[in-house]
Amino acid sequence: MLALRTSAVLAAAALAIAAAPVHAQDEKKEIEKYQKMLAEGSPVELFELQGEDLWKKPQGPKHASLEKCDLGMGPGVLKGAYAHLPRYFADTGRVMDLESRLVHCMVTLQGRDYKEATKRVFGNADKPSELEYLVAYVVGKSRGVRIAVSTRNPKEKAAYELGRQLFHYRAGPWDFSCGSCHGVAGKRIRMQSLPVLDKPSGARHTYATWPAYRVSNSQMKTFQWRLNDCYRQMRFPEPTFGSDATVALTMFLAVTANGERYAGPGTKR
Amino acid sequence: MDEGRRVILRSAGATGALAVALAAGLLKPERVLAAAWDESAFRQKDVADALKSIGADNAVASKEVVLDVPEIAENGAVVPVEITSHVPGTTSIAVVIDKNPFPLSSKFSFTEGALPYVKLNVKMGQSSNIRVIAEAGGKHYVAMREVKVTIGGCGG
Amino acid sequence: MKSKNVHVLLGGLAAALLAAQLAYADPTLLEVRAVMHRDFHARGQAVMSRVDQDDVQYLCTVTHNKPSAKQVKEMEADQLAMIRYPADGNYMGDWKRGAKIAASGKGMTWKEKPGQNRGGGCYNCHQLSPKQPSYGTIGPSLKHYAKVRPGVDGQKYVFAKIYDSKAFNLCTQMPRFGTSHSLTEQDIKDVTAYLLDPASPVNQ
Amino acid sequence: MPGPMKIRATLKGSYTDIRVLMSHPMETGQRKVKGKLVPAHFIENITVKVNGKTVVEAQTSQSISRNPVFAFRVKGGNKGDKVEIGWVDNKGESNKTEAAVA
Repeated sequence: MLALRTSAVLAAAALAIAAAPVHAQDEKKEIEKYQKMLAEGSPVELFELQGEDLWKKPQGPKHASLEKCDLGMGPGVLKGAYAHLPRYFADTGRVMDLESRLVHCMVTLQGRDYKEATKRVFGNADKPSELEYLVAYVVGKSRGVRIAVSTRNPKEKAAYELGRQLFHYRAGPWDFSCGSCHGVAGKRIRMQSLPVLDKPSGARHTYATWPAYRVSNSQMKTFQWRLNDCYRQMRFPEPTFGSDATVALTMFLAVTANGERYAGPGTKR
Repeated sequence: MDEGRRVILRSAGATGALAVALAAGLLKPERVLAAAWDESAFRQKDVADALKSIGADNAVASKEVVLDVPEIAENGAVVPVEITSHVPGTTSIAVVIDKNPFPLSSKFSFTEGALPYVKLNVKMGQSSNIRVIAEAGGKHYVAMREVKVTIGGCGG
Repeated sequence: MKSKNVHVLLGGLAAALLAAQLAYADPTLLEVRAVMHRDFHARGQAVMSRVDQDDVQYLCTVTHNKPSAKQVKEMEADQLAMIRYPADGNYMGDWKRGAKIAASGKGMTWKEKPGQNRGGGCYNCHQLSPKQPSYGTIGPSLKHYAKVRPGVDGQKYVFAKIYDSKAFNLCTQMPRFGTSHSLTEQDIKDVTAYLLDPASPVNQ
Repeated sequence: MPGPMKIRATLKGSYTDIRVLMSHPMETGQRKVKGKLVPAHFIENITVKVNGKTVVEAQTSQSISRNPVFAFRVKGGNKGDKVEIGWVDNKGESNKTEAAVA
């Protein structure tokens, strides 16, 4: 044991050697270590628990819970449901993502008005939105299941194609598309590494760890929010919640991530 | 932390939450055994004073206190810290973050078979040294690492 | 912001003309825009016309940012003509103000009012001051840029590049801060100074 | 009414790994919302008990992250041991929960 009696300041100097400066390659390794330790010690499960309560809580004029909501694998089936979304639903004749499907169940099963159910789709740390809790619970039920999003149905195929076009569509005052940041391998914005999302190598891990709990603001963030905030930073007008365009872009990213074991809800910076 | 682990119930005048909670009958008596909140130590603004307030001003640098923390944190709101003390007879571990407004972050005391180990998430206002101090047999042993806090994301 | 803007409604005569003019035009791009007009909505200063591509955006999208040499030559000249140089011929402003603009990723989103929090977001994509570890790698490093672009010619080039980057590299991911009215002339002079002034941290 | 708490206690060979998740804002007292300072509101004391005996006592402060997560370890341990964890914050609010070692 280093028997060195030093005052606090000297101790700091003596120990400073231990904290060697970090070089570029170490930087990437240290940030990955930060991300790993973050995910290991995450409070995201608290959102899953509260999401389960909401899933089972009778609400709306019909005083019904969401336990019979069909997410594509049969009424109330949760295990692996998210790993197969977005998908075509015959009852609505539309390709739907998880969030638009949950709202559909609020309207049909609970008898709630669409406007009321979507009044506050994005919450905050003090008061998360209903969808943020529900999404945390539902996606958690697909953890470990391989992402398998189909494009067999013509509308699913069309959504995928539209999504790919949207991904590369450059517009707005800054001429950006999704590809501007997520199109070239090995790039980063500030310290933020940027996965290439139109190729499986980049899309798989990223898509498999969204939706996610954001430690920087202690908020559970949904995929609709993720697209919404990206378009804001691309200086575009706002995408309408649950619209075909957002579902198409989600479809493109999900299909690109097919085969990856879903690992959400994730925990991110 | 005095030797005999005798618990001093804060004097009636103290405004500590524990006293208030007790008075309000919120807490069952055995909760009283928990050491009250060491307000004077937690309110020190200077790192040397914070160390002195927990008796760790002349702590000895020791490799037997293992502090695992990433050297870079993408955000200061959550910095994961994992601490293990291999110093025999460790009874408590304290966490000090030099450049935080109040450097003393937390103190953990271990009894009845608990291992001197803790993993927690701390907030850091800026890049800073983190020190963890293990106490064993009335002596203090310290390990320190520097954590660089960056602003993640696109700053937009 | 629009240079030769493509004010075209789906199916309009102009669309047909445009489609004919760009023989390889990809009709689905007009479909994509129609979908965006349906599925997006204006919010604050982020108005719907922002989804209408101008000719540069259209060409770079349809050719996946690899237009033919002929198109590049023609359109870069158009963009160069968009640049308004300072009347007093002085390209350099206050590098301290330029540093703030370079570090700020704000501005032009629906969260800000027009002209408020004008940021260039330079650190998002570039390394600038060697002392700032949080920098991006989408664009080249601009460390010690005064050595790379010395003299008044260097100043003019940097001013122009910030004003309209597409004049020098048609499909670059770098925004056209002047042409899009994201930064004022003074802002651009200040960022130019931050890049080239010997006293600036970029050149330490 | 404080949010949920969750304990996950599992046997790991020579020790029991105890992980606890707590809902709490852990306000530092320095955060401003619309220009007004949000008052300090953070957990001060945490007590961890196994089969009724206190094994860990913690004193924490506003520098612990929001929705705190802690991991502790106890020598040995058996399936079914009762783990109880409780906290008290600077407003006198408290919460506790328990779980059996899996």
